[in-house]
Amino acid sequence: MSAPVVLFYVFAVLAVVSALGMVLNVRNTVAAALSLVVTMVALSAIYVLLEAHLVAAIQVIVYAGAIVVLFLFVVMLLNLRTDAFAPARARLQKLAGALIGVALLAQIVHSSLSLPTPPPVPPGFGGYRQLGVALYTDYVLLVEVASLLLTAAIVGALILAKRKID
Amino acid sequence: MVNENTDAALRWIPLLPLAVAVLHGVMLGLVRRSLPRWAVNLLSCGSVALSFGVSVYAFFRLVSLKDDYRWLTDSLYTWFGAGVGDTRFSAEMGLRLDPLSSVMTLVVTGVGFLIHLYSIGYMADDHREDRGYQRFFCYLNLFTFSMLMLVMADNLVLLFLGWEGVGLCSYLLIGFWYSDRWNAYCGSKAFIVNRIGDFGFLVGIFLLFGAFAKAGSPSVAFADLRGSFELIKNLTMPAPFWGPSWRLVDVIGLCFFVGAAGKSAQIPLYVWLPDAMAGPTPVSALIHAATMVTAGVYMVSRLSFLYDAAPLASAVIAWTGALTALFAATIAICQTDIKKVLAYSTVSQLGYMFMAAGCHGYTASIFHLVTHAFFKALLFLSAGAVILAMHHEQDIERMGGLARRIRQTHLVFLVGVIAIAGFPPFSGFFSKDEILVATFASHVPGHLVLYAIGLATAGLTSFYMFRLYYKVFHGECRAPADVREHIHEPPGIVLNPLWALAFLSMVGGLIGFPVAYGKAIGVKDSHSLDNWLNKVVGYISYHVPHETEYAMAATAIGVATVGLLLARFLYLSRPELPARIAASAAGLQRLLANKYWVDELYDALIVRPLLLVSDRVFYRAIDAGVIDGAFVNGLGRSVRGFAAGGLKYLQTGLAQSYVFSMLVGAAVILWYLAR
Amino acid sequence: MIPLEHVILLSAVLFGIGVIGVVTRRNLIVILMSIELMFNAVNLAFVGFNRLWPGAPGHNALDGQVFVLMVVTVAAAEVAVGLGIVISMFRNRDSVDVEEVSLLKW
Amino acid sequence: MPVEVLLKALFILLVVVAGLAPVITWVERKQSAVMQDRIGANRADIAGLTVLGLLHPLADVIKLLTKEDVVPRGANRFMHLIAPVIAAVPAVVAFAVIPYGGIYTFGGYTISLVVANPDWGLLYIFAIGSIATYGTVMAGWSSNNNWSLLGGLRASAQMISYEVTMGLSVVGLFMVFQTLQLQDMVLAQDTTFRVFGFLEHLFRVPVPSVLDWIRLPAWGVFYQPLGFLMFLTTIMAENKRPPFDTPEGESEIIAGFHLEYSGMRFGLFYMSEFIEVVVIAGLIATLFLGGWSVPWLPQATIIGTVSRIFNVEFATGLCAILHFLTFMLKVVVMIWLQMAIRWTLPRFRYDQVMDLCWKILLPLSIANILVTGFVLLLARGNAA
Repeated sequence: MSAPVVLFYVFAVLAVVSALGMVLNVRNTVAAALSLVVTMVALSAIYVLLEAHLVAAIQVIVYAGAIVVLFLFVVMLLNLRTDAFAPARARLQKLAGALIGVALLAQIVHSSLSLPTPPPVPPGFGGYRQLGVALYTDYVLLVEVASLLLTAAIVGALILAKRKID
Repeated sequence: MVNENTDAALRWIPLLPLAVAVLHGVMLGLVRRSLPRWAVNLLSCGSVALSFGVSVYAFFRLVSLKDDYRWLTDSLYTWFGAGVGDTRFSAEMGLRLDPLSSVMTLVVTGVGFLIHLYSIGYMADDHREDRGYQRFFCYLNLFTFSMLMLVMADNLVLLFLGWEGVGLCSYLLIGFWYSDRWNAYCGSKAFIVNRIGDFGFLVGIFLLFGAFAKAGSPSVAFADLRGSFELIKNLTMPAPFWGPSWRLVDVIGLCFFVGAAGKSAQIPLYVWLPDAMAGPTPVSALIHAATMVTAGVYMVSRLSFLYDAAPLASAVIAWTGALTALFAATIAICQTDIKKVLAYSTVSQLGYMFMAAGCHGYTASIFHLVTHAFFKALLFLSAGAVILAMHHEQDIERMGGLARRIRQTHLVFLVGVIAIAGFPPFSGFFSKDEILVATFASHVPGHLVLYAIGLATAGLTSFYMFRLYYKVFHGECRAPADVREHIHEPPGIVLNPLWALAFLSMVGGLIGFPVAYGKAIGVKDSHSLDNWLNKVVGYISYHVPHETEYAMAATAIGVATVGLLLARFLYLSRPELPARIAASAAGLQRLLANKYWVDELYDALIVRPLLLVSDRVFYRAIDAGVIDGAFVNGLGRSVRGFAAGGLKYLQTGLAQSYVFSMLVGAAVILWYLAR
Repeated sequence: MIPLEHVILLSAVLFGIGVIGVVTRRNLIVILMSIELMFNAVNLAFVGFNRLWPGAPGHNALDGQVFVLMVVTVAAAEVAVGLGIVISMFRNRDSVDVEEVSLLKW
Repeated sequence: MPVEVLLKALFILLVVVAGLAPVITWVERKQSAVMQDRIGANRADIAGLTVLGLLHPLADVIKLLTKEDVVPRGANRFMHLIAPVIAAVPAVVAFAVIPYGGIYTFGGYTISLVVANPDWGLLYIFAIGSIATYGTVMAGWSSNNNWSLLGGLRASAQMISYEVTMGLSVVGLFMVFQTLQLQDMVLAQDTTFRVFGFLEHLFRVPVPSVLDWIRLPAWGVFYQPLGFLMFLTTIMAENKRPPFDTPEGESEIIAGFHLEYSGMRFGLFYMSEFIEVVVIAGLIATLFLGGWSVPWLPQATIIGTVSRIFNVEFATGLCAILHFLTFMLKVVVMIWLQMAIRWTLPRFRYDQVMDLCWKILLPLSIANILVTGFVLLLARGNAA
């Protein structure tokens, strides 16, 4: 069992545990957010192991660096020390959801068993050069759409969060 | 030869009036401001005058061409096409000018131009409608355009476009003063009756194209039809119900004739024409003389090659024409509305033309069409002048003795009367004479009877026209005093076109100066119209000895004279007699006065049952009951009940429940995919 | 070599956890976080499969990673708007409990 | 070769972190004193001799280490304890990708004087920087103190805002150097360019060869002056030092996020700031000032000339030392510049900070990218 595989399992366990920590932590929203960060970072490590370097970096920069910080910002802004909610009412729903989740999981496991072993990666795979070329040649339309989406999101967030539009 | 036979100038003949019409339409419909009158006059009359000029130019180009290649074409673009291969249907937007259509173009634009001029004066004091003046001229130009398309089309479909166009314009113009319900009704009547005819016309087109497509040369262009007519000449079709199979040519010819009967007011579809008098008088003139009603005649002669091969259809046409002529003439005797009289005379003259066409005397019918265009336009316009003078009084019982008051009008009207009554050397004489000769010499079953009917009609025509003339212009004036004071000669803009037309009605006959007389005075083949047309509609197929021809002319003149004298005796020297005659023969009088109750008959037989069925069955039962009740509202009701009953409880308002249902759906799909 | 089955399995597990969070938690912020988690799980699957078909030397097949970048973009936009909604909601009813906002019902 | 990496890392830690950072505290005191016409730190002494107050850092460390480490009541203990570490560690590890020397070959054995030279070096820096935010935020939140909370709020907002602009402001640089590897960037800057060359490249104006002698080192600052200014501004804002110290904001929120910290944990925050100063200096030197390269003297030239007299190994070693010294010199200059700014400008108000970022710097950086791309396209088109 080579080093990358070990690392993969370590980070996988870390990711799962911290994800659970986020979902099941009903007392402390900030802690939940922070454990989400741990998941993100673990995932980015796994991306590195999967030769997706740029994606790994972006993962950390955007998710850990921006998105979750935004979450924290909002939590602190609203000063939610603990989220004092009773757990959701619909117990049956929960049960059914859990069942369906398990079933789906089983299904996925069953259908994703025995994938072929991945071939060696070509040079520069996952690097910013190759990815950039792909983005700005084959997927340039996608990029344009994304830019449009971001603009719309900025405006929307402003409209939503501003007390009164002046 | 092709490059020599194409001329891009042709397109301007219909295009100019269309352009002006569109301009007017835009001004009226979109800009909602009407141009000043002088601009309207300039544009409308100018455009028609210009296209008249172009027609003259084209005419001379035709003359310059060689006899066997005497046509001009101007194909613009493919209007629409369908299908592929040897059943390809394609309707070109192409114009074709051959001798026949050039004659028609000249008549339409020339007479049309005069009528436009006249309208300036006639509509001058018309303030009934909002922007009515410009609207009127817009319709007039559109009318001219449609007629020109009709006569210049190089294929049947395009001809049908013009055909429908004139129908539409007649509707618009007859109902021009739509604020009066009666006018609107007359417009609709004209339109609907025309539609009935158009239906036959359409069927004819379909059959014809189908036949040619089956024969392997699918086309609707006249040149091709004529060229490859041999292919379908002897085709037959099974009888729809029973009996021997029919000759396709006859069927097609009859179908086309249905259309022609609709447009050109033949029995049984003539009923719209007298009511068309509801429109302004220039419109009546335009419809009767220049544009609309001649369409049928033109179409029949255009398809002469077809009718030459269709004896049955020709016979039907001839007989229908003859009966129409007589029938309408008898009605005309008892009419008291000046325009009605003229209208029925038009019907009967058209009957004449069809009679000639049915007897394969296409040249004769076209000849009569031309001359009739002249003097009928003249008559209508001068009648309009009379109406103007009488302050929109149309009842001849309230007129009389106008000869002294409006001399010029009286003179031109008299010219028209003489022309239509058929006294030499006025135009009507030659054309009517030629028609009679054609009928006499033709091989249509019972052509002698037809000849007799024609002769009688000639006499009747002369009679009722002079009756009209005497009742209007002679005897003591029966108009109410206040009107009598203000009887005045119409302005010059009204009179000048009348003089022009009068001149034409006098000398117009010379274009068809019969060969017989030509020999007499030593002019070789003097029948220029025949020489002009024979490549298109075939030579005059009848030959009668000149003596017979003289004799027939003499009889015709005699009959006309009889009519004249009778009218003079009854309405000038013994004006009290007619009333007594009417009293003695009350039934006949009422029969004629009420036009044989044909309208009432149609009303009872067709209109009322149709309305009844539509109302009771189609509207009340099917539409309102089944479609609306069962489907539309029923569906809505059931959906509403269902949704309000149970569906709404899915709307919990809790986002998470929605997410949950989404999840379930996604799970199912995923399971299905990964299964 | 990393067994890709386990990568996919990991992403499935994370996704499931995210789903559970979305369905069961009532704190709107945590729900948004769970949605982020689901995004990440999907990204992981993308990257894993892209690793499975990395293309040939010369022209790499990076569709999966490109898609991941797009997902990240969308996630950023979604968070911006979502948190805007959270703030305005908190401002209006002084709570971020999703079950507080269930007016839009029959 | 892990050993080599280990050695390099050790070198960095000893020389830069452990060595430079404490000195900087002294430098700051002294420089501020000079700027404010004071004497500055000069009391701490060992057996009576005060080495220009150079002993003060030592005294500080001892004091901080011996102070009690207080955790306020109601605080989230774990987070409160771990926050300073999270704040300090990224600053240190950021050095991993900053080259402090070139690539040298001592007979057969090639060594590149940078701890790690990943393909995505600069992205690494950004990633680390974004992690560093959490230290502040956690500290601010976990102390269970409203002032701290406000400090954390401000810190989070300010840092994510300025990260955007920071990233955008160096995109122009990538476009010019066509790489993200810092070592490669420095190599690309280890040369000179003709000042008037742009006339040829952009406007196809022939340049007289006399002017070709007028050359500048091919530094980023010359290619991207605007980028340089924006990067300096944003990264200083990232460091939360005055004039961008709104998270601490002595005057309105007493000490902001580290209000509740004491002892060595406060010291960690304190140190991390100074380490970051060094990191910033090194980064700016690497990106915009040609890193270790000696202006107008490319490596090849140096080695070539020296090896005329001595042998190549010696020349290479000399060159390496020269390069390192050049790098340190640039770093020191940059540190001095930061200090000067910190002690010159007054503090911004919070809203001013935000306006500066979103309304001025962000549009400017985007415009910078556009212009750069346009110019590059033009130059390439003219070259082709």
